[in-house]
Order: sequence, then C-alpha cells, then structure tokens
Amino acid sequence: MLMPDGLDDLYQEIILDHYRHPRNKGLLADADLQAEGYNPFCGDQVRLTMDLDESGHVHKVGFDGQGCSISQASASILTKLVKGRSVDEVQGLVATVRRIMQGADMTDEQKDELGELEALEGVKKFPIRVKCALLPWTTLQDAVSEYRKTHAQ
Amino acid sequence: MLMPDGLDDLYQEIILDHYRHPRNKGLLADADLQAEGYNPFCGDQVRLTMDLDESGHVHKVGFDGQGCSISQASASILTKLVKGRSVDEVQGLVATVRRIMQGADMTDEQKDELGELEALEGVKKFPIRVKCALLPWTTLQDAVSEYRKTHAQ
Amino acid sequence: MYDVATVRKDFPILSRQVHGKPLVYLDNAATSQKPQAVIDAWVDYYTRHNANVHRGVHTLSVEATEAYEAAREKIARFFNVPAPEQLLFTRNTTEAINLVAMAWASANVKAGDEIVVSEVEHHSNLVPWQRVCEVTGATLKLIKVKPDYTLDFSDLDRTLTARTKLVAITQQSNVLGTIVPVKPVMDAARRVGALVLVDGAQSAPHSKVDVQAMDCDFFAFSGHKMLAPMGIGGLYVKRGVLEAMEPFLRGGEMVLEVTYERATWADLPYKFEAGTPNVADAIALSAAVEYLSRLGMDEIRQHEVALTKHALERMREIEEITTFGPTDLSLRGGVISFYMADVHPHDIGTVLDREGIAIRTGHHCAMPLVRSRLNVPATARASFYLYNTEAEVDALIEALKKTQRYFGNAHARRA
Amino acid sequence: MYDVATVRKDFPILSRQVHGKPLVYLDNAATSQKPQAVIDAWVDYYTRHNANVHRGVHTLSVEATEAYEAAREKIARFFNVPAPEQLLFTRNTTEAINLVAMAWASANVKAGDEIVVSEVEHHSNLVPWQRVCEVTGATLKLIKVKPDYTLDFSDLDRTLTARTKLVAITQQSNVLGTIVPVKPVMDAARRVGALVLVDGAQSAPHSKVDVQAMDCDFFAFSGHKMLAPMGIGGLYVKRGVLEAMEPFLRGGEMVLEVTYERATWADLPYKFEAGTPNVADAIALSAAVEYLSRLGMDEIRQHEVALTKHALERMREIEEITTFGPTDLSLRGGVISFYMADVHPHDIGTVLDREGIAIRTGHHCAMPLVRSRLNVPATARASFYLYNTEAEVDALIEALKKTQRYFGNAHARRA
Ligand SMILES: Cc1ncc(COP(=O)(O)O)c(C=O)c1O
Ligand SMILES: Cc1ncc(COP(=O)(O)O)c(C=O)c1O
Repeated sequence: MLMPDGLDDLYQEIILDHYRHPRNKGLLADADLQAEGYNPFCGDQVRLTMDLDESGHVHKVGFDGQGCSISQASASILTKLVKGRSVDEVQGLVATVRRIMQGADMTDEQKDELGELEALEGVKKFPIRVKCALLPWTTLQDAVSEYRKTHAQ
Repeated sequence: MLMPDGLDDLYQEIILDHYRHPRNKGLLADADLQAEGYNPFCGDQVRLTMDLDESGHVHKVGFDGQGCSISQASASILTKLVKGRSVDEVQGLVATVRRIMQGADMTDEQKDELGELEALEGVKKFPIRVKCALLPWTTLQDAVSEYRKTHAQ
Repeated sequence: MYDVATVRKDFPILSRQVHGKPLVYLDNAATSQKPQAVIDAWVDYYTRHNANVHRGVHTLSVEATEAYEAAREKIARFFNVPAPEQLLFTRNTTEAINLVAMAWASANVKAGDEIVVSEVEHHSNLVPWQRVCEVTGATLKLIKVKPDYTLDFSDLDRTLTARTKLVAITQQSNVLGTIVPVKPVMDAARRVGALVLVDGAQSAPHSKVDVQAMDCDFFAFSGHKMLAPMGIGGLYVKRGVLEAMEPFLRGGEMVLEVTYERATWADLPYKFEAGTPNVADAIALSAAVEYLSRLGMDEIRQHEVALTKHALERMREIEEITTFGPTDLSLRGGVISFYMADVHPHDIGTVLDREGIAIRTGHHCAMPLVRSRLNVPATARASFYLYNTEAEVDALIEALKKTQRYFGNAHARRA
Repeated sequence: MYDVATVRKDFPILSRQVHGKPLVYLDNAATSQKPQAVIDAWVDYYTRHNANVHRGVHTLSVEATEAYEAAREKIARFFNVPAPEQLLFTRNTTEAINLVAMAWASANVKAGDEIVVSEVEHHSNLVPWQRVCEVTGATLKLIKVKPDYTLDFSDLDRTLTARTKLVAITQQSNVLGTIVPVKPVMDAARRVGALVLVDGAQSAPHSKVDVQAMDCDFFAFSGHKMLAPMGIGGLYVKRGVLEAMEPFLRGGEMVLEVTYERATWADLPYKFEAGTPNVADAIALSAAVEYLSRLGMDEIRQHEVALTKHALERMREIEEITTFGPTDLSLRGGVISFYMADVHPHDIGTVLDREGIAIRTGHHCAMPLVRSRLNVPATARASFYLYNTEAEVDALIEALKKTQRYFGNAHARRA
C-alpha cells in the first residue's frame, strides 16, 4: 500500500478501521442523554445518544454522523470509551481527551485505560484536523451539560 | 532677498504685488453678476460682483476673499481683465484661462492681450496650486451661468 | 504563444516547497499568488513616495495622490469603466456589495419589492440581500440552477416582475465554475426596470470584463483574486445611479464642508471613500492589471480552458470521482469541484497537502448550493490560474489516485 | 538611550531627496513612514505563505491563518486587549467608528437619546454620529474646547444626562495635539450609564494605550499612522457590548450556517470581519507594534516631547507665528498647528516643500474646529514621530524664517 509521507500518523490503521466499521452506529430512541454537533466549515456532523442504567452508568450508546475519517472514527472510539462510565466519569473523560488533543502527552496509565484513543494522538501533528477529532467530544460535553440542566436537583 | 529654489516661477513679483495690493477689492451692492467660490480643502474663498453698462459690457467689478497668495492674486488680476468685456467675451476669457492653466502655452497674441495673466503661468509648475489659481475663474463662470439663467430670453 | 514557464518565474512563491515537494497551488478561486511586479510596486510606494493623499501640498503627498489616481484610471480602463470616478475602491467584493446594499438598496428598496439572486451565489452576494429584505420587508427570489449546472433562465420573465428592484448575480460561480451569461438577465431586468449587480469576484481575474458592453449597473470585484494584494477591491457604478446614491461610510476625505451640525459630500468618487484610503494596495492592483493586460486576458482564458479540459479528462480515469459543473468548456472557468466516493473532501485535502498540492475543501462560502443543491456536505475544489501547468494537473491526478488507493486499498485488504 | 540616528536607518524613505534637499517628513499626524521590518513582513508573507485564511486544510492556508491570528494576538497584547477575539480588524479608524455607528448605535440609540462628542473631533468621529442622530432622532451634544485648547470638563455632568447613550471622544487631537484625559469622561459616562468610544487614531502611535486601564467600551485606531501599511486598523470592543452586537458587513467568513432564507453568525471576531481579510497588512501591523514595543512607547513619547518643546521654543523666534494647542507639554502630543500673519498656510506649505520639508496645511479633517473655534480658514501643521530629529526641527524653523522673509521682504521693499 502506498502511503504518502507522514500520513500514517494521522490515518493509523485503527482510525481507518473505525471509519469504515463504525462501532455503535445508529441512534437510540428516547435516549437519556443526547446532543448534536456540527462543524459548518468542513460539514462534519455527529449525533450522540446514550442511555443510563439504574446506577447512572452509560449502558447503551449510539451515534450517527457524516464527515471526514477523523471525526467519524473519533466518534466511534468515543462510543466504546463511554460505556460503563457514570455521568461524572464521562465528564472527566471529555476533559482528559481535550487536554490530550490540545497538546498534553498521554500518560502510560491513560494509554492503558483509554486504549484506542492513542490512535488519535497522531492527529496532533495536523493541527487543522484537531477540531475534527474533537467534534464528537464537544458534542458529548453538550449532551452531559444538557442532561445536568434537566436533572438539576 | 532669499528665494528658495524655483519659487520665483510661482511667486512672481506681479503675483506678490496683486496679493498685497489687490485691485478692485470690495464688493458692489446689487451687482448684475455675482457668485461665490470656495475651496474647502485649502479654505480659499472668493466673491465676485460685476455691473454691466447699457451695452452689456462689464464696467464695474469688485471682489472679496480670503486665501493663499495665488488665489487672491488671481482674483485681483481677473478683475482687471474682465473690465470692458461683454458677457460672451467674459465667458470666452474663462475658457482661455482654463485652457492655459491646464497646460496650453500662451500665444504671443494672448500674452499681449492678457498681460499679467502670464504671471500665473508659473503656477503650472506647481500642479497642486493650479486649483488655487483657477478658483476665481470658476467662480466667474458660475456668475456668468447664473446671469444667463436669469436673463434667459 | 503563452509561455507558462516564463510566467511562473514572475511568482516568487511558486519556488516554495511544501512537505519537501514543490508547491502545486490549485486554490486560486480562494486567492491568487502575486507576481514580483506587484510586490515591487507596493514596496516602491513605501520606500519612495508614501504620504496621505489629497490636500497635501508637499511633494510626497502630490506624488502619492497622482499615483493613486493614476492607478484608479488604469484599473478603470481595464474594465472599460467610462470615467475613473465611477470606480470606487473598496476592501474587496464583499465590501463592494455591502456598499450597494447599504447606500443604494436602503434608499431604493421598500416593503413589497423584490430582489433576485441565483442559487449559485457566494455568501457575499446572498447574505447582504437577505438583510436588505429583512430590514425593508422586501422578498428575496431565486434563479434556479439546472441539473447541468447552468442557471435556469427559462422563466426569467416570471421571476423578475414589476416589483423587482435589483438582480444580484455572479458572473462566474466559485463552486461550479459556471460562467453566467449576463445578457439575458440584463434584458429581463431592463424590461421590468430593475437594476443589475454583477459579482465579478471570479470573472474579473480570468476573462475580459467590459462593464459598458455588459451594461450592468454595479460591478464588484476583489484585487486579491487577480494578482493584487488583499485589502483592495472595487465597485463600478453606472453614472446616474452613482450620482443619486447616498454615502456609505462617513468621516474624513468624503466630505466637502462640515459644521458641528451637518456635512455635505465631496465629489465622486471620494464621497464613497471615507477615511485614509489604501493607496499602496490600489497602486499594486494597477500593477496587477498591467501584468494581466500584458499577458492578455484572452490568452489567460485559453490557457485555463486547456488546463480545465485536461483536468476533466484525466479525472475521468478515477471512477470514484464525481465532478460538478458544466461539461461545455465554453461555459465554465477553471474551477473543478468534485467528490470522491468513500473519501471525505477533508481527507482528500490532507492527503494532497502532503504531496505539496493545495486545494480547497468545504462549502466554499456557498453553503446552500453545496448542501441543498449538490447534496453533499462539502466538496473538494481545484482551481487554476495563469501560472498553473499541465504537469501540475497531472500531479493532482496522481495524488488523487494515490488517495483513492490509500483509502481504497484498506478496503481491499478487508475484503 | 533613545538613538534616533539608528532608528532613522530603519526607514528607507528617509534617505530620499525632495527638490534636491533631504526629505524632512513632518506630516506624521496624516500618516507615518514604514520601517524595513514592516515592509519585509509584508513581502515575506506574499513570497512564502500567501493563501486565503480559515477553513483551508493545505499548508499555506494553515500558515496564513496562524500568522493572521498570531498577529491579532500580538496587536491585542500591545493595547492590553483582554482576549484576541475582542480585537476586530478594520481598514482604518474611520471604518472602525462606522462599524460602531452601524452595528451598535443603530440598535441602541433611539429618538430622544443623546450622543456626546467634543469640539475637537476629526470628521471621522463626528460625521458618523451626525448621521446616527439624523436617522434615529437622537441629539448630538458637544464638549467644548477651552481657550487654553484643552477640553472643558467643568460641566460634564450637565452635558451627559440620563439620555446620553454614547460619548465618542478623541484621545489626542490631530489639530491641537491636545491629549484628552479619558478618565473624567469615563466617570461621568458611567454615572449616567453611557458607553464611551475612544478615537485612538492619534494616541495609539505615540503613547502607551491600555484599553482595560482606560475601561472604555470601544477603542478605534489606524495602522498607517503607527508604522503599518494603509489598509489595516482595528476596533477593540468590551466583552459584553461585543457579544450583544449585530454584524456590520455581511458575506463570506462571518457566517456560521447559511440557507437560501437566512444566516447565523460565526464566532467572534469573525462575525465582524466579512469577506477575505487583509491578512498581509495585519501581519505587517503586528511587525509594526513589535517595532514600537522594542523602542518602547515611553521612550518614543519622551523623544517627541523633547522635539515638541524645542519646536515650540524656536517658533517663538518668529513673532508673526501664532501656535495653537496647550502650552503644558504633558498635555500635548507632537503636533503643532500654527498660523503666520500675512502668509497663507498654503503658501507656507509650498515654500517649505521646496526646502524638502513636508508639513500639512488646511483644516486637517476638523473643519468646524479650525473655522469656528480657531477662527482661521486653515492652519499649517508640523507633526513629529519617532524618527524626527532636533536638526529637522531647526530646518523647519529656518525655512519658516525664510518664508517670512520672502513674503516679508517684499513688504519691506514696498514700504
Ligand atoms: C483623531 C483622528 N481620528 C480619526 C482619523 C481617521 O483616521 P483614518 O483616516 O485612518 O480612518 C484621524 C486621521 O486623520 C485622526 O487624526
Ligand atoms: C463569486 C464570489 N463572490 C464574492 C466573493 C467574496 O470575495 P471577497 O472575500 O474577496 O470579498 C468570492 C470570493 O470568495 C467569490 O468567489
């Protein structure tokens, strides 16, 4: 396979695989958490839906969207990582991903815990594409914020 | 007397003399022809008044104004040149002066006839000052046009 | 003969490398590169003549004023503008159109009136008119784009009515490349007494423009798309329309007399050029039109037609690619928007960039056209100019094939 | 130590001759000359990085975008603007003020409201407000200038009332040199809930500006008066005010989503920057503020105070000269308007030009001030900047004496 210089960092096999075989694709009806994200500049689009179990942990998640390989793969990876987390933990995860995508190196612990997210680290060498990678995560943040608002007390 | 380079062309003795000893200064009351000219960019101002005799020739003329040496000297010279001319002749004179100031050389005939106007020719080397020299003449044109309008038939 | 190799030597940026590859600049519809002559004109102004213009008696100010007005004359001649004072300097096409929307439309468009634009307009020739309609209560109507990517003029006489006050239309689409024949629009507009604004942002750089032959009322363009610096553009306005227009921005330079209570306006064109003008960029723009004239607009057009023909032919080698835009080369400029099955434009852009090739991806400031007429979230767009070569087109094609293989091979491996 | 000889070497135009004499450029209040570093920044952009900004995935576009936003950050820091997105790029001060007049005032000023300006305003900070008043039915009120050429703040609390929506005031007069202390105006405005716009066209180039310390709501400036090219300027707007503001010009770059029917707006600052921005000049402006910062605004100010002091002292040698402006040097910038008995400013300007000396003559875009407060048809004005020298001031004085002798000797001969 021909790989134009340096692109392997961006288009790691894991990314291409998630892009072509998105996990948890398809939206949940009447989801507990949901949000839609759109980046008009590239036309990237992501919709997220999540259901919580009785203990308040994500037990079902589905996404839908249209866009470049980075935004869609990032969404697919996201759906794997949020599963089983509480709303607070999800929020913490968003913050971690943001920090990483904005420059922080992943700790070994994070690499263990967040697995495939490491594949997205290569995007950092393509600053213009970072906002593609982040779109699903800012959408997730919106979903959490919205949920918090409606479940305030 | 110290004369900065090249300025003699602009500030010929005749000009300076007209500037300091303006001829026909002072406005006529109830003049047959009158107009006011103003150049807001330099603050130059000229008012012209003229009376015609029975045969329709300028027999009295007076001006007033404020401004640079060129505009005021030009006005003073103008008052000498219009005297004794018919309205048509005045109009022709304006056209001639315009042509000269915009670049045409004065013919020997014109030099004979228009005398001191020659002193204004030096202004042509200072294009930015040409509009100062022309202000009284465009004002004269206005006076003629206005007169024509009110004496249409 | 048009000698592109010689032309290229005039553009210093073209010797640049990107990711170790020679730059292949195919984003000309967004902005053009600048020849040394334009750069030099600008530098010469600041190293020898710079001053504020008008009203200055000192030599630098006289020189700056003369150069500024000589530039206006030269640019006016380039577009066959009848008199220099009918060419107003603006920052760009967008400001030129906003000038018309504010200074002309706000005084001439009333509730119940109609403004007509086409479906292929750039946001800059759409959003200002949406605003005029919102403020005045007028209605915005659309000339449709046909499946062959040309405009549908079949019911112009129904679209334009006695209520139509203005038709604002592009002369060349920055997405489809479509060249819009202005004449049918002009004729229909004249029949109902509407004025016509032509958005020349994409036509001015690439073909001969004659505003008198076109007979339009307004013509807007940007310098930066036609070899001049960013920061300068222009608006031609027909004499009678211009003379009746109220000012746009207000302040220094555009007034005749000012008291604390009120102001009167300077002569044309200054009435529409408030504040210190962009003298240096106007002079650089005149150097740009001089450069274009020397090469010849018809020659430039022919060169671009050849490149476009070659590119369209070669793109057919990649079956996953769909191109948008008229197939008839006489109806299109050197702009090719395309879509590649299974590869998002953004990914194409990134892969090509690694090959040194600059194209644009996205909605190209024509979002409704891309999203609701082409029905894609975005397109990739290659756009050519006078310095591009057939070899660069070939490099584009090879890089696109590589892109396809890159994303496609993985597919294959899975299968 | 401030070394003016070294500074002068940075300005290529200063080695120019005018009428065979070295150029003595004393028209800095109109526009400034450009150091090589500014020229180089501009040239470098076009020879290496030029592309349209935002949304481009290719390298040139990424570089251009980064350079453009880095420029905005640097210029924002220069004025202590809290966040870069609160600095909007405009063509010049005039456009910045018109932006406020159109985008803010048209939505916030109603019939019966009042706008306050001072008697020393430049047309660009007067005529737009006359227009707002005309359109909205608001009233324009004036802060008077005192016989000592400072502003009369004694009855600020009567001038500003509960109806006052905006005070628009210059920080330094381009005619009198008067430095206006903004604080009393700010305090009075806050008491009645009015916003304050500061016209910084003359202050930004010559002294340290801190928009947060000043606490103003709007601050407008022009690049060309502070070593940058023509074609770029800016407007700072306070956060809450900015967020509530409707757009100014409409078109590409300033939208978020567009349908054929309507549009939503991009984030700050882009919402206010319609069309292709002037990237190159923004970068050149950032090179200019870098240059100014390196010299130090306080050092520049001290240098100009020294020149002004020297010039005012020496002008007293010519008894026919009347100067306008505060005598207290701490209250004035390096601008000296003057009048010479029996010699019209225009004639002074011409005589000086033959000596290579560039000064401005006229009403300096402050016609009501000159004509109805100074009560002269025009003034001559010498204005200094960081590259001027005491020797140049001396040359000015000698030339003025020559002028006086030239026109005066003829007098004498007659007498
Ligand atoms: C005090 C003041 N305000 C505004 C302006 C207008 O600046 P610009 O012409 O750059 O818009 C000037 C410049 O002459 C000025 O001196
Ligand atoms: C057709 C068309 N109109 C208007 C514009 C706006 O031009 P500018 O951004 O220079 O104002 C463009 C440029 O993108 C364009 O292609």
